[in-house]
Amino acid sequence: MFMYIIKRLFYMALAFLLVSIVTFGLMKAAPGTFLINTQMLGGVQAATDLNIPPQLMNSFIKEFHLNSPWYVQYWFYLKGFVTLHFGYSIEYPSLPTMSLIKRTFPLTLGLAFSATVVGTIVSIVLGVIAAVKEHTWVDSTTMFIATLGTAIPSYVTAIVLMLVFGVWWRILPILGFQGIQHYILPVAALVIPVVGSMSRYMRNSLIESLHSDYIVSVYAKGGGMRQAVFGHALRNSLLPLITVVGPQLAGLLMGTVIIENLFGLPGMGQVFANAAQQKDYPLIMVSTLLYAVVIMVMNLLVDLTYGGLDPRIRKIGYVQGR
Amino acid sequence: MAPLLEISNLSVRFHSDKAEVFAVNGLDLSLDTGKAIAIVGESGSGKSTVMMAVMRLLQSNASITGQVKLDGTDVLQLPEKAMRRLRGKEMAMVFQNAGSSMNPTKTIGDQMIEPMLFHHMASARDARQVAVKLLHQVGIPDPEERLNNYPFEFSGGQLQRVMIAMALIADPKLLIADEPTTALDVTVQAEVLILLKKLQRERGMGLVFVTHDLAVAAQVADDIYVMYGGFVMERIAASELTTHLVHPYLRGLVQSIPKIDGPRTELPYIPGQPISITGGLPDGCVFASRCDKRFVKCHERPRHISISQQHSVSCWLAEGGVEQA
Amino acid sequence: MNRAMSLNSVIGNREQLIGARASSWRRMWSRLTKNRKALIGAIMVFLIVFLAVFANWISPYAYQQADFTSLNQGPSLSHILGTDSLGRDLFTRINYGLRSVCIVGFGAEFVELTVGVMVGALAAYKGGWVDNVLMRLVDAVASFPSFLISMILVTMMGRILPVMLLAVAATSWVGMARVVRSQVLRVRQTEYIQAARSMGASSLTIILRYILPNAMGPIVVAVSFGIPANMMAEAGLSLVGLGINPPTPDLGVMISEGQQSIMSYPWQLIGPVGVFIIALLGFTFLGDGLRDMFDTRSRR
Amino acid sequence: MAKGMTIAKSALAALTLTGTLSAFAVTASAAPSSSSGSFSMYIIGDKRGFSPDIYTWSLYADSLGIFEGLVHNSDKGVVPGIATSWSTSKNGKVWTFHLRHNAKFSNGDAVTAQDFVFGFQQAFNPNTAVKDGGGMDATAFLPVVNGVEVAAGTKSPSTLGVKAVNNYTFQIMLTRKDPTLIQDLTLPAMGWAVPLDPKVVNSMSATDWTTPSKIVSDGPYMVSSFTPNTSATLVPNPYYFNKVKLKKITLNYTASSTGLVDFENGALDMAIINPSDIKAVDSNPTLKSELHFFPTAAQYTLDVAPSQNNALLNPLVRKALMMSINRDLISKDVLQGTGTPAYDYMTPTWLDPWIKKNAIPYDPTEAKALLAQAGYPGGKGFPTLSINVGVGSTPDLVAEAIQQMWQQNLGITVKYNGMPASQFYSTYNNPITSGVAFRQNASNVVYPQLELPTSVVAFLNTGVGQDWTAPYLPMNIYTQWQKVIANKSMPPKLQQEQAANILIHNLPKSILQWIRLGVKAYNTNNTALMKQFFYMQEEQVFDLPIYTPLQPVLIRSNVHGYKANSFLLTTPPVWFNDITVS
Repeated sequence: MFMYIIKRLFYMALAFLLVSIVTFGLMKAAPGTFLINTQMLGGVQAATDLNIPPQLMNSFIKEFHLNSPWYVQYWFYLKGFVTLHFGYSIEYPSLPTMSLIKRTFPLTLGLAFSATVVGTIVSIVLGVIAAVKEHTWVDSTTMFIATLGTAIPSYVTAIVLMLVFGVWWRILPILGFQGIQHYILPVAALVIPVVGSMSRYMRNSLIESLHSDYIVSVYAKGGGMRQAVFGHALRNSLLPLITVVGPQLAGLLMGTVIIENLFGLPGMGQVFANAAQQKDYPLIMVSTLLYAVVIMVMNLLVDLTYGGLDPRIRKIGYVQGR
Repeated sequence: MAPLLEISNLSVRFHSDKAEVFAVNGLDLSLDTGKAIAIVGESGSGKSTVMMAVMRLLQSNASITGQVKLDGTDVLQLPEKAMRRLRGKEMAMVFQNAGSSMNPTKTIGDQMIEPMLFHHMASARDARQVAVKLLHQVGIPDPEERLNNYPFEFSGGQLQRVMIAMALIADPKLLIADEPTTALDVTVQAEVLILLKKLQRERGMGLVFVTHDLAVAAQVADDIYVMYGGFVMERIAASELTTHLVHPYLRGLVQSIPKIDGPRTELPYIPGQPISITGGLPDGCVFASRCDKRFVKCHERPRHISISQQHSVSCWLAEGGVEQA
Repeated sequence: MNRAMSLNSVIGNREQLIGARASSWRRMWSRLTKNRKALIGAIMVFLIVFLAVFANWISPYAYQQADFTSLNQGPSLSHILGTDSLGRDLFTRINYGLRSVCIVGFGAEFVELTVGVMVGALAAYKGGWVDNVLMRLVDAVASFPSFLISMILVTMMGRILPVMLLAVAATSWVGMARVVRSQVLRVRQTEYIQAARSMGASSLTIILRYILPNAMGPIVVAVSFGIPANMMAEAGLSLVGLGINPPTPDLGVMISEGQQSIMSYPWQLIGPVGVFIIALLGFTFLGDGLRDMFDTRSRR
Repeated sequence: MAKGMTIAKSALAALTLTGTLSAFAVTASAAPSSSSGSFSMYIIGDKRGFSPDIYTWSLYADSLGIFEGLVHNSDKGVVPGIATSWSTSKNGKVWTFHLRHNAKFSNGDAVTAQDFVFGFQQAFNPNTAVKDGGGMDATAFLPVVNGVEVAAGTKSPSTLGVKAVNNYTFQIMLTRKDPTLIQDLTLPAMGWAVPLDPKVVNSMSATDWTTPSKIVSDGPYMVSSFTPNTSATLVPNPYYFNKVKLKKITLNYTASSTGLVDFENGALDMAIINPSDIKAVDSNPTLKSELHFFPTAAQYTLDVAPSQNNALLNPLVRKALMMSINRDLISKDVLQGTGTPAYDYMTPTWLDPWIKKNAIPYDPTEAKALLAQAGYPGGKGFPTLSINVGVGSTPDLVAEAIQQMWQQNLGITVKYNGMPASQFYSTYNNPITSGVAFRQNASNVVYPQLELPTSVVAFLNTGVGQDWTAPYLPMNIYTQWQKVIANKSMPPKLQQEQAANILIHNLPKSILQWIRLGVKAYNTNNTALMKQFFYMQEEQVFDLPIYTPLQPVLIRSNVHGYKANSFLLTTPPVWFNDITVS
C-alpha cells in the first residue's frame, strides 16, 4: 500500500508538470500575451492588446521575470504556484490572486462537494431500487429517467430548473449568493446528470454482483434478498462506484464554471470565465493549474479510498483484471 | 423409514426469449439418511440443475414441476420464507468453484458464520468458535488467524475445504456437493474427496455428489445416477458399476476411463456431440443419435424400468433382459 | 471422453472464428433493429443530422433574413417555431445552429478518434515502455481541467468553428485512446486470435481481419457517446460567452439568448432547447443501444 | 489602443447639468407602507473595492453616498456637502471652502480640512491612487496648482495646491479660472476628491478596500458587507451629521438578466429589466405602473472605419446609408422601446428635441436615388460593406437589423461582423483590407454643455474625436497616425499633440470646417451657431447616430425620492439619502 501511494504521488507530480508546461506554452503562444519577451521594448509592447497600464506591466515584468529566457519564466511560474505566491492579475490589480481564490474557490468547491455527496447518495438509493426490482417497471422507469439525466447537460437542466422554480413557481432564488437557499438549484442542476450516470452504473454494478456466484452461496446459506444485497452485493458494487466518482467530480468541477455563470454565483468559475474573456493571462495560468491540482488530488483520494476499501489492493497491491 | 430426500417426476424447464430449454425431464431419485449418492453426467446433462432445483436456487426463468420431499416435506410447495429456513440449516451446498463462490471482499470468518447468524443459531462470537473448530476439522492450520483472511489468501484446495466447513457449520442433514473437486489438482482432489466422505460418515448426513467423473463417483457414492440430456439413463449401485451396467452410454463412459495398469491402446470415446436440449427433445431415446447399439425401437422413448431394487435403466435393450458387459 | 470434448470445443471455436466476421454486421443490424431504444435513437440522430446537413434546402428562409413586420411572433403556419426579435424564422436558425453544433460534435469526434486510435493502438501494440509513457501521458491529460482548456483555446485562437472543434477535442481524445488500448489488448488475448496466430496468420491479417472488427464495438459505442459530449461542450462554451462569432447561428448562443426572452416569448427558448435535447437524447439512446448490442456480458 | 478604458471613463465623465434631470424623478404615489426601511437595487459593480481614488465601478456607489465631498448631487441639483459655503478670489483662482463642524467619519473621527488635503493628495498621487494605473484623470478636469506634475510623479504630493487654513477652512489653488469647478467636484473621475482619514488610510493596504470592516467613510452610508461581483450592503454611518433615511441598502451587482424575476419575488426594489421582458411587464397593470424608462447618456453610433477603398468618404453614400436605416423601428420594435432614436453625436435628442424635426428622415426611395447619384445605381458596383461590432456573449441585434435594412433597401452586400470585445478593440484601428466598413461606437456622448473643447486640438482629443475623424485621412497618412497612437512609450501629452497635428494638417477641409464651427459654437454658446453646426453634420453625415438607450427600470411603488442619474449607465439614484421607503 505504501509503495502504491508513492507510485501514485509520483505519477501525479508528472501530470502536474505536464499541465503546467501546457498552460505555460499556451500562454506564451497566445497572440498578444504578455509572456512574450521583447528585449527591445522591455516586454511592454507585447502587451498592448491587453490594455495593461505601464505601471502594472512593469510589475508583471518583475513578477513573471519577463526579461529572462522562457525556462526562467517557467521556473518562476512553477515556483510561484507551488509556494502559493500567486501574485496579482490584470483584472484584479489591487487584489492578490491568492485572496481572490480564497474568496471564490470555497464556493466552487462547496458546490462540487455538495453535488457529489448528494449525487452519490441519491445514485446509490436509486441504483439499489432499480437493481433489486430488476426487469420490472420500477427498474425501467428509474433507468429511463436516469438516461434523460445523463443525456442532458447540467446547464440545460439549470435553465429548466430556473424556469420552473424561479420564474413560474417563484419558490427558490435563482440569482446571486446570499444564503444556503441559493445553493439548492445550482446543486440540483449539477446533481441530476451525476445521478443519471452514477445510478445507472450503480444498478448495473449491483446487478452484476447479484448475479455472481457468491450471492448464490448466500442464498444457499439461508440468506434472503436483504442479506444478499446489504451484506454482500452492495458493498462489492460500491467499490467500482468509487472509481467513477473521480471522473464525475472532475466533470462536476467543470460544470460549475457554466452553472456559476448561469446563477450568478461568485465562485472561481465565474472568475475564470471572466478572466478568459478578458484575456487575463496571469489569472488564467494560476486558476487552470489550481483546477488541475484539485482534479488530480481528488482522483488520488478516490484511488486511495478504493485501495483502502478493497482488501486485495490493501494487502497485495493489485486486483487481477483491473 | 422414509428416505431423507425423495425426488419424483422432477422436470425443470428454462424459458428464454428464444427457446425453451428442457433441462431435467421426469427425474426420480431417493436418498436415505447417512447414505451418499452421485449424479454423473456430461456438462449440460442437467445434473447440477437437479440439485439447484432441490435448493430452489434456480433463476426466475425456470419452471419446476414434480415433487422434492425432504424428510417428507415437499420443498417445492413451501413459501420462500420457509424455504429459507431450510437452506443452510437442513440442507447445505458446496459449490464447484470455491474462488468465485466466496465473496472476495469479506473475510472467510464473516462468511463462514453466516448460516448460523441467518438462522439465529448462535451469536457471532460463538459462531466463530464453531467455525474455528470446523476449520480445524477440515485441516486448515492456524484456524483462528485464518478466520480473518480473505479468500484470495487461500489456495484452491484450502478454499474448497473452507467451503465444506462453511456448509457444515449449521449441521445440515443433507449436503449437496456440486462438482466440489473439478477445479482442483488431482492430488488435492483426492484429499478433499476423502475429507468429504469422512465427514459424511461421521455426521451421518445424506450426501448428494454431483460430478462428471464416474471414477470419483464410484469412490464416494453408494448409488450412482447417470444422466444424459435431462434424463436418468441408469441408476446403479456403485459396487455393481463395472459388472452389471446396461446402458450403452454408461458403458461408453466406463470404457473411456484410462486404466493405468492396462495395455496402452487408443482410448475409446463416445462419438458425436452431446444432445442439445434447447428447443425440444427428440421423440425417441435422447442418446439414440450417438448410440452404436441403436435399433428401430429407439425411435420411441424408452421407459425407465427396474432391474433390481437398486438398479434401473432407460433403454430398450433392457426390455430384452440384462446384457452382460 | 475428455479428449473428445476438448477436440469438439476446438472445432466449435474454429467454426465460430470463421463465421464471426461474415455474419457479425448482419447479426448486429438485426440486433439493432430489435433494440427499440437504439432504433429510436438512430431515428432521432438521423433527423438531427438531416436537418443540419440539409439546412439550406429544408429551411424556408435565409438565416439572416429579417422580417421587420413580424418580430417576436409565436409559432404559426409561416413560422412553425416562431420568430426572434428581428423577425427571423426560428426553425431556420435552429437548423443552421444545429449545423454548427454538429460540425463541432462530429468533427471533434473525428479528431478524437484519429488521435485516440493512433495512441491507443500504438500503446497496446508496442507495450513495454512505450505503453507506459503513452498511458502516463493519457492519465495526465485526463486530469486536465478540460473545459477550462477549451475556453482558453477559444479565447486565444478566436471563436470560429475549426477552433471550437479543436478546442473541444484537445483533451477528450484520451478517453478514446484508453478504450482503443484496452480493446486491442483484450482482443489480442482471446483464444481465437491465439488460434489464428497458431495457424500461421500474419500479424497484419490478424489486425485487419480479427482485431479491428472485434475491437470495433466499444469504439463505436464510445464514438456515439463522444459526439453528444462534444456538442454539450460546444454549447457550454456559448453559455460562458465563448460561442461562435455572430452572425453564424449557434444553438448554444440561441439558448442563452432565449433564456432572456423566457418571460415574454418562451418559444425563443423552448425551440432551441427542445431540439438540443432531442439531439443529445438521440445520441445517448443510440449509444445505449449499441452498448447493449456489443456487450456480450449484458443480461437482458 | 486603450479603447475599453476610454469608454468606461467617458461613462462617468458624461455628467451634466442636474437641473434637466428632474423630469425623470419618480413621483411618489400613495403606496402601501412597507415594514422595513430597506432598499435593494441593481447597480453595476466589480470586485476592486471601494477606494475613492481608483477608477472602479464601485465608485458609483462611493459617489452616491458612501463618501461625501465638499458638495454633492441631489434631487435638487448640486448642494453643499461637508462644505457649507464657499467663496472665490477675485481672479477666480483661489477657492475657499468653509466646512461644517459636525461632520464625522464612520469611525467617529471628525472630518477636518486636513482630511481634505490628504484626500486630494491621495487622488493626485500616482503611488497611492493610481498605483495600479487605474487611477482617475482628476488632473484633466481640476486645474489644481502642480496637479499635473504631482500626477506625473515629478513633484511631491505635498506641493499640490490645496491647503488647510484651519481645521474647518479648506483652500484650493487653481492654475486658471474654472467656472465649472463646483460642478466638477461632484463627479467621480472628473474632480472627485473626498476627505480621507489619514490615520486609517495610511495603515490600509490596497486590498483592504474590499474589506468592509477596514473601510472608513464620511457619507450617510457605510459599507457593511461586500462580495466581489455579487453584492454589497450599506448601513447608516452612525456618526453622520444628518438623518439617514434607510436602515439598509443592498447593492446587487449581478447581471440583470433576471431582473424582472428578482423584482417580482422581492429580491430587488429597483431592477433593470431585459427589453424582451417588457411585454411581460406590460401585461401586468401593477408592474406596468412601476416601470420607468430612464434616458441614458450613452449612444450607439456607427463610425466610418479606415479602409483602402474610399467609397464611404463620399457624403452622398453616407447619407444614402443613413436614410435607409429606420431608427424609429429599431427603437420601438427591435429594442422594444428601450431606445430612442439618436440624430446627433453631440447632443442627445432628449436634451434638444428640436433636433428630431430637422434630422435626416427614413426614406428608402430617396436613399436609393442618392446611391445612384453617387454612382452605384441599385447598389451595383458598391463594395462589400461590413458592420464591425464588439459583442459580449449575445449578438448585437441593432447591427443585425441595420445589416438587413441596408441589404433590403439598397441592394448592396452587407456583412455583420460580430467579434469578442477584446478582438474588436485590438483591431479597432487596423484598416479594413477588403471592402468598406462601419465600426460600432457604443461610447458615451460628449455633451457640449459640459465638456467644451475650446480649440480644435481639444476637440480632436475628446477621446472619441480621434478615432472618429482619423478614417477620413488619406491611407498613407492614416498609417502614420496609427503608429503615433500605438506608441505607448511616448508621453501621453506629446502623443496627443502629434496625433492631433497629423489630423489638423491632413483631414478633408469639410471636417475641419465643421469642427471649427463646433468649437466656435461651444465657445460662444450661440444657439444659431449650434444649429448650423448640427445642420452641417446632417449634410455631411460624418457618422451615423442610431439610438440612445432608454433604461427600462422597475421601481417599487413604495420607494420615494428616486431620481435617476441618467449620466451613469445603470441609472442609479443621484444621492442615496434622497430615498425613502414607505
